[in-house]
Parts: sequence; structure tokens; C-alpha cells
Amino acid sequence: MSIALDTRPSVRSGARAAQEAARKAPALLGKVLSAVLVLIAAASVTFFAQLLIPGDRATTILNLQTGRSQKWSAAELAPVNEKFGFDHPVLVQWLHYVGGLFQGDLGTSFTQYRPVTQVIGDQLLPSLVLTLSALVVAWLLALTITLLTVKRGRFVSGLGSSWEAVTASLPPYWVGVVLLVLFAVKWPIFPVIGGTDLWGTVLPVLTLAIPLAGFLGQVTRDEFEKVLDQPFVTTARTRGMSDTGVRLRHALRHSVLPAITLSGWALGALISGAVIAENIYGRPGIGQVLVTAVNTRDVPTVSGIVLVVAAVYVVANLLVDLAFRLVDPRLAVSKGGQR
Amino acid sequence: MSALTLPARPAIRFDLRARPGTVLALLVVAFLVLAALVPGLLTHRSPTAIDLQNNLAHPSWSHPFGTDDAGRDLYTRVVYGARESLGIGLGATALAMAVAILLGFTAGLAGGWVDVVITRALEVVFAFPVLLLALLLISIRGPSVGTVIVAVGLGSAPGYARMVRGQVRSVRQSGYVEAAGALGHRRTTVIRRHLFPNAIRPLVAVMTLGVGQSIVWASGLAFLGLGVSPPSSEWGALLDAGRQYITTSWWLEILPGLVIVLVALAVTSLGRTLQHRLEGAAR
Amino acid sequence: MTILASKPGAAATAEREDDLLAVENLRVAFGGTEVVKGISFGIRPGRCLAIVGESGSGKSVTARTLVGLTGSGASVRADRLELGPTDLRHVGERSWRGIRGSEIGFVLQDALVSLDQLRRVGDEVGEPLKLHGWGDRGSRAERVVELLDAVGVPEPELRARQRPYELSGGLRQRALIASAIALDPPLLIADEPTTALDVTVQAQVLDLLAASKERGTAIILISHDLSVVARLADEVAVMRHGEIVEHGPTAEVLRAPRHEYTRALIAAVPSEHTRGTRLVAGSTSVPRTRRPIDRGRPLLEARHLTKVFRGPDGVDRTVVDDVSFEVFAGETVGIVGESGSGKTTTARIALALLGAEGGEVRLRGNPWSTLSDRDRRPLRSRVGVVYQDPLSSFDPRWPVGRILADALTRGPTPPSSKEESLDRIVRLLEQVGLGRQHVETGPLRLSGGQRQRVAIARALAPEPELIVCDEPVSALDVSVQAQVLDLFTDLQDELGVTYLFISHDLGVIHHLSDRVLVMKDGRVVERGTADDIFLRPQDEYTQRLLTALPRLEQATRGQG
Amino acid sequence: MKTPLHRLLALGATAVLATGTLTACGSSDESANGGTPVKGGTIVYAHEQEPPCIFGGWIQQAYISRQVLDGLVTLDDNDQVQPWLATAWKVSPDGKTYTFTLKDGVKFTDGTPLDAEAVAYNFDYWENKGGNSTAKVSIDPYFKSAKAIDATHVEITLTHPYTPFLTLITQGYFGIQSPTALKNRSAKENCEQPIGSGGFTVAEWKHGQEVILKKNPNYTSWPATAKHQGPAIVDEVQWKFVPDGVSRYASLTTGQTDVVYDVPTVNWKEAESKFDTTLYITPGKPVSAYINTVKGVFTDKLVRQAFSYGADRKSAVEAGFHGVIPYEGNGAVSQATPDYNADAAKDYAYDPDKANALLDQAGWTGRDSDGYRTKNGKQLFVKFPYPAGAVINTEGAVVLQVLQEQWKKIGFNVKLIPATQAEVFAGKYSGPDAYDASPFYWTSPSPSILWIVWRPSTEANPNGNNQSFYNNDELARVIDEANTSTDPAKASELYQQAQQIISDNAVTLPLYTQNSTYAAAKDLKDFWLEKSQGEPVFADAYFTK
Repeated sequence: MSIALDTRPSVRSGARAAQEAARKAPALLGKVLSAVLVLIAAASVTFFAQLLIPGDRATTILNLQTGRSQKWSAAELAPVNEKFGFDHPVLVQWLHYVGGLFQGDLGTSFTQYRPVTQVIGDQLLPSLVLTLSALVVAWLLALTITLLTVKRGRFVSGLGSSWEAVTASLPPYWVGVVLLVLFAVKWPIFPVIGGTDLWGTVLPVLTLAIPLAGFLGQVTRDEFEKVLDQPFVTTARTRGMSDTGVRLRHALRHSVLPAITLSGWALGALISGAVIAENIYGRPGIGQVLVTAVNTRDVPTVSGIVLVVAAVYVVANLLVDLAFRLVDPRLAVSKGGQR
Repeated sequence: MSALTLPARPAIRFDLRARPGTVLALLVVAFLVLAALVPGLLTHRSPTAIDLQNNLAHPSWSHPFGTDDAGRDLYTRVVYGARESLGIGLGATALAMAVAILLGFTAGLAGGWVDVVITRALEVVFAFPVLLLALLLISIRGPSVGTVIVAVGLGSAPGYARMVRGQVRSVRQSGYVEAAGALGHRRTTVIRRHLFPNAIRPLVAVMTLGVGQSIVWASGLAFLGLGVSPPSSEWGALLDAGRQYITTSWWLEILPGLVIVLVALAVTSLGRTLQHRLEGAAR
Repeated sequence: MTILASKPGAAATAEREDDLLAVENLRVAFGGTEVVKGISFGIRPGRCLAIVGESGSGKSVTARTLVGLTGSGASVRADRLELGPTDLRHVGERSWRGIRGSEIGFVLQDALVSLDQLRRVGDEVGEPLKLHGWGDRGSRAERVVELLDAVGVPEPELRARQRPYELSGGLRQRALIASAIALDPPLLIADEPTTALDVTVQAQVLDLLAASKERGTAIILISHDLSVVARLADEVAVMRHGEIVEHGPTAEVLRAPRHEYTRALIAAVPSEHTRGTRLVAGSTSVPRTRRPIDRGRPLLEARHLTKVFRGPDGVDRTVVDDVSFEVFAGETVGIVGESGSGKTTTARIALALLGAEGGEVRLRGNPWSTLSDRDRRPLRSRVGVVYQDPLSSFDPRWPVGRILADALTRGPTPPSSKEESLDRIVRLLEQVGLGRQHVETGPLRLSGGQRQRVAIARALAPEPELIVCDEPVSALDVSVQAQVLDLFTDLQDELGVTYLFISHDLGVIHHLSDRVLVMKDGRVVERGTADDIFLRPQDEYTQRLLTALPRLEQATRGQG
Repeated sequence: MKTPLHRLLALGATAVLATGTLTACGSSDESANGGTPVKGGTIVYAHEQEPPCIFGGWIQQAYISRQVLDGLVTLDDNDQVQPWLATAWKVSPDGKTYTFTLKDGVKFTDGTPLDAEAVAYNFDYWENKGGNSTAKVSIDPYFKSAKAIDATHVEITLTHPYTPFLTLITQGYFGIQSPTALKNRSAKENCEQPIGSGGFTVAEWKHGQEVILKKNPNYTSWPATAKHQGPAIVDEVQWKFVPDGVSRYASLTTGQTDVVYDVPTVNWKEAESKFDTTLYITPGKPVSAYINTVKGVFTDKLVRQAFSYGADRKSAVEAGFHGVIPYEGNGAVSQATPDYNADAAKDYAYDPDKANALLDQAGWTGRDSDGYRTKNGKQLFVKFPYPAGAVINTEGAVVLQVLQEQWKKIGFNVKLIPATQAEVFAGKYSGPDAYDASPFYWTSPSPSILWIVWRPSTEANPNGNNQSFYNNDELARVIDEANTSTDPAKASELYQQAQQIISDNAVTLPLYTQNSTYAAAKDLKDFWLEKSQGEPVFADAYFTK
């Protein structure tokens, strides 16, 4: 988009960059540290929250193994308690858990007897593929519709903003069911059970992307409208740029900023929403595992998933930060100024 | 959200002739409120009246939305479900706002380490999938309207809290807060008279948006079997129950879904109109 | 856009065959409202036509119409609208794009928002080159550097790679001009190109435009500022309510204005000549009746004030450096300086809204800046403040009445009843030229001048001894500014109020102040009586400022 | 997610032999007018729930391990035990020693010979090494030892005579695995890829998605009930996990899958016309509510009876399940269970007048403002939690709501509380204070399930399964006598008597049968369900053109 007018590295700016890097190093370290802190806090909160769930963990495990819903005698519970360390004080259990985290050990699933890292590992990729594709598709949808309709006369922009308002109000699972019936059953263009292949990923991705696109579109449209009123847009027009040119080369870049900020949050929401798409389209993923784990009080698995999702969220937000700086270098300057 | 930083006096007057969409949205909301308060006015049937001879009937004049698997009139169920759905929407948003205002103001006013701690804590909560929050809560308390309200409310609180904090900080730096200080007013007076009302006001529009989103969220929980359960005709529960009939009795899934969309749309568009008014008034 | 010919029989001016641009009977309407009502003018190469007017006069709409960007929903008619051989009335959008940038260059005001903040300066400057297919990538880059160099941007290679917000206001404005003249268009339209710039920078920008004119470019200069116009324009057209009320050679118009409005406008410009008089009321010779100034103990005394801010780069910057001054009861002390000189910070320290690292402010000989917040609070009513932007200093939810009632309670004699409060509010409003009808009005519904009057009323309400005014008239149109300045002087004459008056406008300071401090980079470089400072400046910086200051009388020089 | 563990409760604990009723619609005579059989191909099967391991004590695991592992014996459609890995067996006169003769030359797919040692090792593995909790509880009190006599003869010794033993080990929990694999591989490998001698081997498990089963080309050990001799005809089975019922059935209608499990009842009619459908009624305790006899309103037998009379359960079930799932009037055992008492099933036909009369008689004569009956100012209130999803699916929930309305008419205030799986597993609704009535099912039995459910709970020997908290010594005596009787006719009579006692006292509220349904594409032939618990069998299935 922008032409580098002079590609020779200026000695001066090179030195400046070095200084900048030196100044940013501790800031970066702080960021990483605080990210780690957030992750451990999230996993710990989950760990303790699960202890609040009424009922005894050993009872649950026994009932699960036998498919019953009854009370058990102390003698029957004792071996289970010992095996999973429930007989230790809660604090000791927690220290043990957090200690394990630092060694990359998320514990062992109470129900699947596999390391949690493995339980999650199998399911993480399909979930990430689904959520990231949904985010990308949502962006494409939102941008296309906004670019085509914003400030194009009352009727066309009305159409565009109505589309956004409607899609933003759609319950995602309802979209999923309707898409399934329309495009997999009535007109069997896509498979009902998608699996993880490309063709089968289309409908689950759309299920998540359509409502999100509406939301991103609304935010982008608002900003777009504001930006098109800005003097620099007029300046560009006075240079002989076409309306479309102004939209693409100037306004677009400004108007995506708020939506970029929201993308980090959106990714978190998408992971929550993913379970719905996974359920409807029989797609593997972390959401399904999470729901099962909570229901079976599989504490290490639940905490592990929270940890992973939180990590994804943290990374996503770092990326969003980065993307924002790429699009809007002003942030770097003003942020540096805050004390 | 630029709307939140504008120290504007809103001219909250709706020019009805100018915006037919707004009129429509108001009508929908009025209908909704009526349904929530006096459902008997809108239908003469009972939402739980069973009619096994007449189950899964297509929409018709006598049953505008058709009937469900137990022969209950779907239209009546939708009308009676409005109270719980609206209650969830309002309750969750109110809870979220209360939490957000408490945290946002504490952080925004105290600054320093208090601000850092609260901001960090919010970040932790933000990192939680909302679904997990709901799952944990429902595991602890069992599914009910109250739990859904708490789950959705707490889930959306951190977002609002961030807004409130930003808002407080921006109002704190506004000219009129300084002007009040220059007049010799006490800090508490300035907070009470200027900071609080001006920081809260732009949130009204955001709240309206939140109500629609909360209803949608709650119905998502119902889909996961975690929402309000039948025979309650909360809309999410209707959708959940209707899902298995999507290929055979489409109206059970499609019509409640459309109602949710319509209501969310109406509430959201009112919120956005309000937001634009607040913004427009500032220009 | 196709512009229809307006009705025959409309006023026509004499044919000017050598005009580069010829406009006859131009009418622009939005909806049913006509904002430009049949104006005609023309311009030859190498000449500068200034269109002068206040906000709402239609001057900016006219400028935009000349490049075919009047806006959506506008209807434009003209008997004649020609650029060279091209009839602009029948130009389609595609052809307009060929004309814009290449035949007509356009410079908007406030380069910070008129340049795309997210793009590099070089890209912005080079954009017209690219759009009009000028050269290849490499040669364009070279041309951009040449252009930046030509408009006096130092280190052009570096600047081209920076983004607009990394440049100072003056450099940004130059870059914007460089972009407008990139393709050397025969006509350059500049819409308020120097507004919001410091005087010295403003002078440089005007010189730049003058140089362009020398090279044969025709310039249409849109401005609200007659002094700026005086420096550059060959002809002036004064616009009001969509009409040109007076049009003629600059010197003639400024020296011997024929139209009443032009005369009022000229009279409203504060300067050394208007000192001691009111600016409005038809005549420039109404003298003020000053109350005597008590030169005994100073009302406000600032000693060795020092304030340090930490900059974005983590380096401490001394923004107020050892500033001392005193203000005596009944006088007006002006602080003048360019942006970043530390004048506003000084004012905030004087108000004790900001603590200082060093020095002390005393009020009537008693501690002021060193008091605790709690101890100072009861004394606050003795010092009032008027800000540059009154609107942001009002709680947006409060109507005028409540704003003033609140301020009244802080005075030494708070009103004891609702009725008394209302009476006093109305009295205050009348004092500042407003009335009872404004009590219930929200500040948003007031005009800029009215808002500033309310702000002054609020400052007056607790009956302060000193009012600190921070650029209170900078955002106002000339005639409104004149009214507000008159209000300041009237109040001083009536009530004996003392002012500490901060402004970047040398004319305003000279017009109003008894004594003046000139600040630069946080230091006071010169102090003295207003006449000493403005007529016999000692400091080199003060001299530079005064040289750069555009004056009306410049129009008398070198006029062809 | 309402279904990830659906059916896991109760089904997992299947304890005694099952004799199911199998109703297959037009599948057997289809081959006559079907097309040409094709060799090879891939069967895509959509199942509901994904188990944590392929072999284990849950019914979900038995379903899939049936494809990979062979058992000693199997059950035919007439509930007769038939040869499989064991070609013959001999029971000692005292009924305590079973000697099995194994088919010769059978090898596990890892090459290990399937000999008597291997079988004995497997029994030891289930019983003493935690290999299969359900296999263990099924034979635990009776099993003593298993030992190899020679390569092809294995001897199982019991502590007491136990006639259901043979029938019991026909269940999928008793699949024989390679001892080499069990001993030498990691727990994870044995969990994900058990090594048996079955018609298929596990090629790959894509967690959360599917298990790929590949044909075992060297298959020699098909059961006597097999529909063809030889290795599987198809090359591969894709065993997919699709929790959503709508999607599952839709995948069949769009041709994406060939067989689906658990067809939504609303689609059943259509499925019957388009596909080969199978409805398998599970033997054992049907879906019926435990009635709390020690606390609350149901301590009074009259109130219990009124509760049973007071709602038209038959119509509600027929409407709620669209006429697909049969109503069950006998709350003790289902109609698919041997020694079923059909008369007891007719005891509480809908009779609101009688219900009202019983309630009047019981003293619940007052009415409050909502129209509910009262007695001494106390409302006739019934707390009715139900395990949502796992036991009562959405259709079942509708049935309960219909009943709730009818009970309301005779003055019961029934509060339906859907219990989440977490709550159920944590035992939240398991004490006498937790509910008045709560539905549950328990697939299994022979009627000997009655002993598990109704054995009196004593201090010394508590019975956590007696969730009606109903201690009836007479009932206990009758069941015990039936269990230990060696005369089948006498046993049958006693079992039926026990069912009558349960019915007379109205300590359980009968609702409907528990079922498995399947639908298969018409071009797939010889897909069938084995008899013990309706495990699908793919080794004989083939496509036609």
C-alpha cells in the first residue's frame, strides 16, 4: 500500500531503532511475565472454582466408572482419594498442580487416564483451524460488505447496515442448524459431518463467521463513515483520487482499527462458540472435550483447557497489538509516552 | 468506542417520522414488554396446555406459530417466554453493569496499584472462555434463570468494566471536572456531580446493546442443555427443544429463532440509535 | 458532475479574457438552502485572489465547488465556470479526476487532519504524481524529495519516510503544500492554510505561497484573517452570507473599505492601534475609561516557577523554567508566546491546578501554591478561569442556569434562596450580554461567542479578584472575538477585575495588556509594558515575532 | 453436549444376562430383490458418543470392541447360547465348573495364538487387574478361577452354581485380547488399539471424529450366528462420532453415512420407509421412576397409587415418542426381559377418578389457591428431578411435561428438575431428602436385576441401588428364592410374583422402555445386531449395486 520512497537505511534512523529496541526490551520482558501470570492465575482460578462444585470428586469418579449415581462408603472412596491425591490439603494439591505447570505437565485426566497435554493436543488444532478461519472469513465478509455499501446512498447503505444488524443478532447455533438444513440436507452441497477436511469446514466456519461478520461490520461501518468525513479524504480527492480509490487506499486502513482491537476478544468468544459448531457438524475440537470434562469433574482437563485457551487469548491479543501497530504506527509513539 | 469518550449532552428525542426503522423497533419492544408484563392480553391460551391430538400442527389461523410435540401452542409459549427471556437480558446486563461500574470506577478513580490489580484481574477473567464460566457456574448452582443471569452477566462484565474505566479516566481529564476543581469544589462533590453521571451516561446505549446480546447468549446456553429447562418457554429452551424437529416441523426451530433475532435486532437498533444521538449531539 | 447554467438575467461581470479561472453567477444550494448566492470572480496567472469571510459565509463551499467536490446533495449552477479552455460545468467525474491535482492544487487547513496520518509523508506528497501517472516509482521518490526540499522541509529524505504526526505543524503544512504543487498546477486553492500555525511559521508558509505566485501560479486564498490576506493577496473578495459584498485590489479594500461589513471586520482586528478602545460599536475611537491600577502590593506573585514534564522518550523536559511575575489589582498582564512556550502551564500553576517543582505563587502576599488542597479550597473563588474551549469546560448535562448557580455558591455571598440565585444568574447573564432566555439553554445550543460569554459569567460569579484567561478568543471569528474582547475590557472598566491573559496572538495581547511577558521554551525572554514590548522590542526573539506578524497595513506596501 | 455421556449411566453397569427383543424391518428378505453383492468398500457408520477407550466397561465401549474382539460364546435370536471362540463347553454336575473347548488355530492379529492360556489370562485380567469393571461386577461374586488345561481347553471355576453365567459372557465386555499386547504394550496403546482376533482391527483413532476399522483378512473365528463364513466383506468401517441427532440422521439421508445409531423418533416413520431400520428394546429395568417411600408424600401407599393412576402415561409416551418407543407399564422389568409379568403392566391404567378417590381417602382433601391438593395445610408437592440427557432425552422430557399437566389436574404439584450430568455423577440427587420421584433405567437382566435394585438396604449391607428406599422382606425373600432356584419354571413364577409385589405397592412409576435404534441404507445388506445388548455387527455386511 505504501511506497518506500527511500530504501537506503538511514544511519540516523538505524541508531534510533537500536535505541528504541533497547528501551523496549524490559517492556517486552514485562509483557511476557504478565502473560505468564495471567495464564497461571486463570488455571488456578479454574482449579479452585471446580472445588466449589458440590459433591465429592471421588464419588464422581466412582459413579462415572460404574455408570451410577449413588453414594459410596468411606472404604470405597479411600483408594480413589489416595490415587488422585484428594486426601492432601487443597493447597498442597494446588502447589503440586502449579509446580507441574512449570514442567509442562498439565496433570492426568481423571476420566481418560491420559496426560491432559495429550487429551488437549489432539483437539487443539481443529479448534484453532475453525476459530481462526472463522475470524478470517468474518473479516472478509465484513470488509467486502462494508466497502461495497458504506455511504452509497440511503438505500444501499441501509441494506448493508440492515444485513449487519440482522447477522449480528443471530444466535450462532441457530445459524448452524439452519445452514445445515439448507446447505447439507436440502441442497446437499456440503457434507453433514464435516470432519476436518476443507469442504467439511465450510459450514462450521460460516456458522461462526456470519454473526461475527455482522458485528465487525457494524463497528467498521461506523468508523468508515466517520473517516469518510475526515479532511484528509477531501485532500485525497483534490489530488484526483477516485471515490473507490479513497475508500481502498485511505479510509479502509483507518476504519479497520476498532475491529482489529475487537478481534482479540472475538477469538475468545469464537472458542466458546466453537463447541456449538463442533457439536452440530460432528467436528473434533476442544469445546466438546471441555463440556464433557466439566460434566465429569475432570479437574486437570478443565484447568488445562482453560490454560490453553487463555494462552491462545494472550497470544491473540499480542498479535492484535502488533497488527494494530502495523496499521496505526501512532500507537507505538503514544504508548511510549504513557507513564 | 468513541461514543464513550464524548462529553456530550444528548438530545434524546426521537424524530419518529425520520426513522421508520426506529418506530418498528419501538413497536417490537413495546410488544415484548407487554408480553412480559401481561402475557394474557396477547393470547388466550395457556403455555402449558397439552393437546396430544393436535401436536406438531402446522402454523394456521388458530395456531399462528403452529404447535409443538405436546400440542402446546407455540405462539402462546413464545409470548409467555418473553418474561424470562427479557428478564435474563435485563438481569444479566444489569448485573454486568453493576459489577463493571464497581470495578471500573474503583480502578479509574483509585489509579496506581489498585488500577493495576483490577486491570490484571479483568484480563484473567477475559482470558476465560465465557462458556466455561457458564459451565462452572451451572455445575455449582444447577441450571435456572438465576444461574443463566449470573453466568451471562459475569461473562460480559469485564468488557463493560474496561469501558467504564476508560470512561472514568476520560471524564476525569475533562475540562468541566477541572473547572469544578478550579471553583473549589470538593473531590467527592466533583465525583458525585460530574464524574459519575457523565461516565455512566454513554453506557446507557451500550447497555441496550447488551440486552439483545444477553438474550442471544442465554439461548446459546440452552442449546448446550445448560439453560432454563422446559416446561419453561424461555426462548432459548424453545430453540433447544425445536432443534430435533428442524427437518420435520420447521416452525418449532425457525419461528422462535426469528423472534430472538427480531427482538435482538430491535433492541440493538434502538441502542445504536441512542448511541448515534449521543454522538451526534456532541458534534 | 454537471453544473447547470443558472437563470439568464443574473448579474454578470465584465469579460476578462486573460483569466485562468472565470466564475460568473455561481450559486450553490444544499437542499433548499442557498449558501452561495451568485458570486462572480476571476483570476489571472501569477495573481492571488483572497476570499475573506467569517464562518458560514460560503467561502469554503466556493473553494470546494471549484474542484467539483461540493458534496453530496448540493446543486450547483453558474453562468460561467471555466478553467482555461475547459468549461467546468460539463465535466464528468472521470475528467474531474484528471483536473484535480494536475490543473488545480488544493491546500486544506490543519495539515494534521488533512494528511492521512497512517501513511508516510512521502506517499502523501507523491500521491498526485502517482494518480496522474507521473514517472515511475523511482523518479517519483526523487521528485517527492525535491518537492519537500523546495517547500523548505529540512532533511527531506528522512521526512518522506516519517508519518505526519512525527512532523511539526509547520512542516506538515509545507508537506501539504508540496503535495498540492507536486504537478505544478496553474491554479492553487488554499483554504485557511495558516490557521492554527504560530506566527513565525505562518510567515514562512505565506512566503512559500508567495514564491509559488512569483513562478506564475494563480492562487485563490480562502481566509478569515484579513492580516494574512494583506500579506499575499493582490485582490480581495469579502464574502458574507454567500455573497461577495466587496471586491477590489487588496490595498484599496483594506485602506478604504466601501462596504460597512468590511469596515467592521477591519475595525475588529485587535492591534496596537486599537489599544485602549472598544473594537465594536462602529467606531474605532471609543476610548475606555480605566480604573486606576493599585501598584502597591501585588495581587498575585509568582516566584521562580519551574515545571518539568517527562517526555515520550523518557527524557525530562523543563517546560517552565524560572518564571517570575506579579499581577497588580486592576491591571491586565499578558503572556504571549508560540506553542510549546510554556504559557499555558504557567497559567495552570498560577491557578494552582498544577503543582510546580520549584518556586511559589502567593496571593495577596499569602501562601497559595503551597497550601494544601483542603486549605486552598475556600480561597479558590478568589481566582477565576476562562478556557479556550468553553464547551468542554461545561458539564454537558447542565443548562446555563445550573452552571452559573453552581459557581455562585462558591462566592463570598452565596445566594440564600432560589429566587435570589435566579436573579443573580440573570444579572450575570446580562452583564456578559446574554439574558434570561439563556438560563434554561444547554451550552450545546449556544454559539461559540455565547459559550465564551457564559464561561466569563461563570468566572465572574464568585466575584474573583483575578481571572486567568487561557487563549479565550483563539477559536472565535474576528467579529465575535472583537465582541468578547470588548466584554473583557468593559468588565474591567466596570468591576475592576484583574486579568492574567494568555494568548499566542500578538495583536490581542497588545490590544488588551498593560504589561506583557514574552515566553519562549519555558523562559521569559522579555517583559515590560505593552508598548515597550511591541514598539521597542529588545529581545531578538520578540523582534522576530513582530517581523513575522502579518499586519493590515502591509497591504499598502508594494502593491501593483 | 447434552449427550456426550448419554446412555452411560446404568447401561455401563449391565450386570446380568440380557435377552432382548429384536424387531427388524424387512432386512432379511431384502437380498432377494436387492442388487448384486459387491466385495470391498467402506461402511461409514455414525455413532453418537465417543468412549475414552475402545475396550472397557461402558456400553459405548462394548459397541465398538465387538468389532475387534471375539468372545467365547454368543447369543442367538432365541436367547440360546451359541459357539464362537469356544466350539463346545461342558458344565459340571454341581454347576460350578465350565470347561470350554476352543477353536483350533485362531490367532490374534499380532500373531499370538488364541489358546487356553490366553483366555485364562483374560479372565484374570478382568477380575484381578482392573481390565474391565463391568465384566468384573457381572461375575464377581461367583467367579473363582480360570485355568488352561491344554492348548484348546480352558476351565472356569465358580464359587456357587450360577446359571446365567454363559449368557452373561456373551456381552461385549468379555472380548478376548492378546495377552502379549496386554503385557508388553503401554496402557495407552491397549486403550486405543486393543488387539483381538475379530473381523476388524483398529487402524486409527482420530479423537473427537472417528475410529478407522480395517478388515482383518486372516479372520477365522466368526461366531455361529454369523451371516457368512470368512473375513469381513467390506475393507473398512469408519466409525464416526456425531453427537447431534439431527446431523446424524441427516448424514444418512444425504448418503454421507451408511448406518446411523439412535434415529430421532420424529424421523422414524420416514426412516422406516427409506432405510432398513432396527428397533432394539433393551431388557432390564425400563425407564421408570424410583418413588421415595421413606420421606415426603409418597410414604403413603395410597398417594403412590394415585400418582400412578393419575396420568395417562401410555398416551403421553406415544405422543412424546411419536409412537416409536413402546410404553412400559411394568416398572420392575421391561417387556424384553425374560419372566416378564404382563399382567402387572396393566395395573395402573389411566383412571383419574380412581386417583382422586385414593387421594381423598388418603386425606388430601383440601385445595389451595392454585388448585393443588392440601392436607393439614401442606401442599401435595412432588419433587421430581431427572437426569437430563443421560436418562431422559428431550422427547422423554416432553413426556414428563405432559404428565405434569395431568397430575396438576388431580391436584399434584409436580416440580420437574432437570439434573445436569455433573450433578448426577456427584450424587446430588441420591439421598432420601433429594427427591420424591426420579426416573432411571438399568439395562441388564434377566429378572435377577430385581435383586440388585430391590434388595433391602441394611446397616450392615447397604444397597445404594435401592433408590426407592423400599425395604420389603417379603419381596426380598421371593427374589432371592427365584435367583437360587434351579427349576426355571419355579424361578419364572417367583420373578413374576416379585414384579407383582412391586406393582401392588406402587414403589416405582413405569414410563417407557429403553431402546437402541438403527437405520441403514438399503444398499447395505446383512448388517445386524447381536442379541445380548444390541451391539452392531459389521463383519457380515456388504454393499449391493
